[in-house]
Amino acid sequence: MSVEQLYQDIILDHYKQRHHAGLRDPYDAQVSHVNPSCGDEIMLRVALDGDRVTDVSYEAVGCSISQASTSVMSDLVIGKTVTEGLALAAEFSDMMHSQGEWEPNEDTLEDAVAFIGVAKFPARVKCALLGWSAWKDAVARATAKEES
Amino acid sequence: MSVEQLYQDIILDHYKQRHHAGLRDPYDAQVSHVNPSCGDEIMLRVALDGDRVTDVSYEAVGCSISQASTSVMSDLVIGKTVTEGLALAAEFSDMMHSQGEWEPNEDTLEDAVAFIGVAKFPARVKCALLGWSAWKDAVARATAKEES
Amino acid sequence: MSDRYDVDRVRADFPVLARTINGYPLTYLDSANTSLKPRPVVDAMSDHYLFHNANVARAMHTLGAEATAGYEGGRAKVAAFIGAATPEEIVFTKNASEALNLAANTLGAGLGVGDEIVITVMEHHSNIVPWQLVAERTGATLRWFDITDDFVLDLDKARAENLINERTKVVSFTFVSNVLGTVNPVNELSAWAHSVGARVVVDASQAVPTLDVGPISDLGADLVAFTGHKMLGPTGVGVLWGRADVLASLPPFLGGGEMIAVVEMTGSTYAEPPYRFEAGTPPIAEVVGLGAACDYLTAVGRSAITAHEADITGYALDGLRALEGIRILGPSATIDGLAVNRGGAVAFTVETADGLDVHPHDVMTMLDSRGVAVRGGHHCARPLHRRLGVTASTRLSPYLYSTRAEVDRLIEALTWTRDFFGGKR
Amino acid sequence: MSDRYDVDRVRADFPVLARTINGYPLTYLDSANTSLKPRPVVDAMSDHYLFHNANVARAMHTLGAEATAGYEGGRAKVAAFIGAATPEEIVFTKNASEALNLAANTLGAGLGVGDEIVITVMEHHSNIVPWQLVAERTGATLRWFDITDDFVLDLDKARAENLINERTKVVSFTFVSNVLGTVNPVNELSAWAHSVGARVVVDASQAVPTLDVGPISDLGADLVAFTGHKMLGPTGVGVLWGRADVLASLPPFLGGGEMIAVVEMTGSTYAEPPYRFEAGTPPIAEVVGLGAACDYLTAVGRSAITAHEADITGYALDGLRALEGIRILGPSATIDGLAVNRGGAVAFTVETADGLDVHPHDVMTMLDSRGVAVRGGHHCARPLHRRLGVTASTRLSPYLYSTRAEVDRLIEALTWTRDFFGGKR
Ligand SMILES: Cc1ncc(COP(=O)(O)O)c(C=O)c1O
Ligand SMILES: Cc1ncc(COP(=O)(O)O)c(C=O)c1O
Repeated sequence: MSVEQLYQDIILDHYKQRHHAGLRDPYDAQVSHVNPSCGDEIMLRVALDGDRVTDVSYEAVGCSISQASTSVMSDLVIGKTVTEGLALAAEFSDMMHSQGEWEPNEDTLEDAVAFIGVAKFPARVKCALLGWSAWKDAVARATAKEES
Repeated sequence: MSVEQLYQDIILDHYKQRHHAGLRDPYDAQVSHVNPSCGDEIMLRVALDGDRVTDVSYEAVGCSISQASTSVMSDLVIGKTVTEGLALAAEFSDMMHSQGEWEPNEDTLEDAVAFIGVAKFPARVKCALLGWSAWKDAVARATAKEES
Repeated sequence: MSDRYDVDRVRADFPVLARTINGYPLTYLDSANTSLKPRPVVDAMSDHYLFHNANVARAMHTLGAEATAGYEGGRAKVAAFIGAATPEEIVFTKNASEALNLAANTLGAGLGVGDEIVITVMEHHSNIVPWQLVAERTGATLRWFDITDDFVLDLDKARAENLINERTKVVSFTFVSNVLGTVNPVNELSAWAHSVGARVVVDASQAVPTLDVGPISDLGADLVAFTGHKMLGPTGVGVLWGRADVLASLPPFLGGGEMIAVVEMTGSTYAEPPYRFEAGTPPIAEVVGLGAACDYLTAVGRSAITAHEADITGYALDGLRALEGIRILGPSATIDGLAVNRGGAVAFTVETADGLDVHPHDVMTMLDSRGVAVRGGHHCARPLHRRLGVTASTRLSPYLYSTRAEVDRLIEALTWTRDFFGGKR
Repeated sequence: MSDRYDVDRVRADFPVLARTINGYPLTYLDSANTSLKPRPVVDAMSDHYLFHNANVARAMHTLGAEATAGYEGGRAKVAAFIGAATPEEIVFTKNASEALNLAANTLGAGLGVGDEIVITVMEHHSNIVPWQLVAERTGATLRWFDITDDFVLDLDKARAENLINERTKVVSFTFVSNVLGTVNPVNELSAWAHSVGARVVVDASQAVPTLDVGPISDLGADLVAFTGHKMLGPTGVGVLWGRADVLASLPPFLGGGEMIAVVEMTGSTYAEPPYRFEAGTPPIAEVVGLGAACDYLTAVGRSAITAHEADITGYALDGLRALEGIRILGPSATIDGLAVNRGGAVAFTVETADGLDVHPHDVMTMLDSRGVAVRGGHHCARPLHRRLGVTASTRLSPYLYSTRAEVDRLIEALTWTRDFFGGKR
């Protein structure tokens, strides 16, 4: 497994130009997640309109993988329904835990297929999942708030 | 090293018939010592008349080695001066830490020479020293009391 | 011994069994003190140290990934071995004592005057002293179950005393006694404790090595402690299993690297279980070794080991009962030569024909001179010995590598010891 | 490198150094995370497990005596290694973190509101969190030394702030920083703390592996903690050295077997140090291994190791300083190519020609693809990184088996990494 496969251009591009970065109002839930073993941190906000994700904004420090993954995630889920977003999160997570034995679906995962290489670097899988975990948590809280 | 050398008749005799056992009045100091790893325990009293040991009495639970050693110790030190007793304690301790490489002096140690075999059983050395440690501690306290 | 259990094949994995002690073959009957270690366990650790050693979690390079896989793989093996729901329910400590201190300190954090902690008189010191320290610090009261003359917990007396009541906050007890061999009714006690809202801690140090305790949550306990070195594993590693929701509710215990989420000088937040409870560099190689021990025990067969222990223990009980001057401290009944519903630890006292108590240390030394290794003393259960009216006892404890021939050697050496001390009177 | 230091002979004892990673020879520069283990250390533990394994103290049979001799022999070796007055000044814990928690809990037992504990901003989390937990529990205040722009403790600022004053009860600080490499003035700080009657705890985890710290009491500290796995020893063992009178004055920490004098259900008394602080079955084989590690380091030569580390570290500092985009976090001066008055840990950040910060995890992964093992992250010193204005850093850390050729490989891989991320911009 070469690092060139890991650091695909899509990832480096998102790293250098993170989409939807910065914290924005309005939002329905805000969460802070951290990867204690490496110190990567993210604060993420999600705004919903009913079942639809209207915005995802974040402030984060971390490696290229975690930063790019968060950027790609925000592209993917904004505008989708919560259900669609959670399905994507599950699909992405499955891919990351596949050890690379996976045929990624470009139709659904779009730029996120670039992370297939990360699945072969077990130590970096957590990096790729940080933003997604934060997003899932934020959505759960926003939904809970709405229901209560 | 055979157990017959360890369990010399002198030791077994003292074990079965402990000299000076039981707690008696008057006394100048009383101490409790324990060998935590094996649970042997002793409560010992010492009575002094000036520099002279007039009585040693004790209540103890423990193995043949610790019981016999305490019995022999009481025979040895009662009637001696504190200085003489401490010298005997040092001589006995040296013998016990000799790993058996020692020519015990029967003139000074009397029955205590029987414990030379114990010195070859490192796990049992502590047993043989329990009563002596308690006696040294009690004497130190009694002397301190006298001086204060 | 069951025909199907090939003890010689097992013994071949324990090279120390080929040793002679004072000219006699080693007869190791001190497995409740610590078990011997088979070659595959030792080799797994050597291989780890020599070829895959690195720190875990914080090292992301290749060796770090290998060491992490070894460590977390060990966690998964231990989880599977006791039938835990997930590996995250397994917290690694340095021994059972630390696991019990962890339980006492975290469950005890919120206690105060008026609260009660209940243990039993048959506990190992490691399940007594931590609760005494917590009680002292918090003002809570420590109470305990007594035992009956049949060496089992006196539940009637406890009921009469209203031992477990609305003030009871924690009930902690041993699964199998390391002295009596008694097996306590874990389910019943857990249900009783839970009925008043108390947390339940089980010391399974003497149970996990031979009983198939899983699925561990079926015991009904909240936290379960055990130790690696008694189950073919290395020293330096113990386990605290906890129900996920219980672990999640507990505050941190020791502070340091690895157990944190975010550290600021002005305050810190903590990682999720199990990491919250694993401060500093964990026992990495030890967990690799413990995982290998689980593999080994599983390969030999859990039920075969349980059956073998019942056979050897039963044989020892029958042999001891037939010996004049021996008093067994614990259930001693056998059925068809098998021990029934008891663990393999058999404690006893020795008296000569002329009425002299032979002290356990003397017994141990005499037996050792014939190559027989047993333990003499209070076995870290002094209150229990006091309760039984003795200062100390001698204890034999077999394991999967033990044989009836070894028990014969013990009985023979014991007879000689008794007569040696008796004859000289 | 000194002509007299035969690094190849040393390397032959570390079989993992013959491994290739991704087709490149392993370049292990992560020794501050954990050191590699030489064969004699691993063999000593295997031999112990396979032929002399038993529990200590409480087992008095032949194997028990052998295991006890191994364990207490290891204590004597560690004592000699750091120049302790007696082996009884050595308490074995599971790691440095437990040793520091022991110090914090026992010294902190009597603290209350108004009392102050002083640490530094350059501490490892293991010397921060235990004090935070104690401060929280007791109401004491936690304060800390800042650092200067030269990466050393800011003593002037501390004086101006009256940081150490009559309310100060404990001062705890690291001997050598595991990030900056800075060596703190232990004697001066100890004297300062003692002048107000405070106790002094030193975290020597990063010092003992390479510096000849003995006679340990010359440091002037009351308690000194370090860890086995960073000095060629196994995981699962740490050390707390304490002055005899200080240890004797401390209450127990964890409760359990071995640390007691007399246990009654109604209360217990405790053993003398060091046993008072060693609850449960201790890390027996680990101490045997740590003793073997002390033997190994002594045989290679303490001053030779110190000199070798100064050489390799100096060579790395010179190489890094010459590299565009590298910022060294810590003292970086060299004299005649040798590092001066600093430890071997060298942390740095990497920036591309076009101004992109390359994150340490990415550096680590890139380097690993070339077989170079370093650590990236906050190295369990997040507050220090915050203070330095960075989230994380990359750290190289050599040891007695490291070579200049390995540093060359690191520098080459680092150049490639920087350009890989820069070129793609
Ligand atoms: C300075 C310092 N203190 C404390 C520790 C903690 O040691 P351990 O993880 O063995 O508890 C380390 C370990 O890397 C260290 O470098
Ligand atoms: C029932 C029981 N509890 C606790 C312990 C303590 O285990 P460790 O010494 O490994 O902490 C033991 C060990 O013998 C035991 O038998």
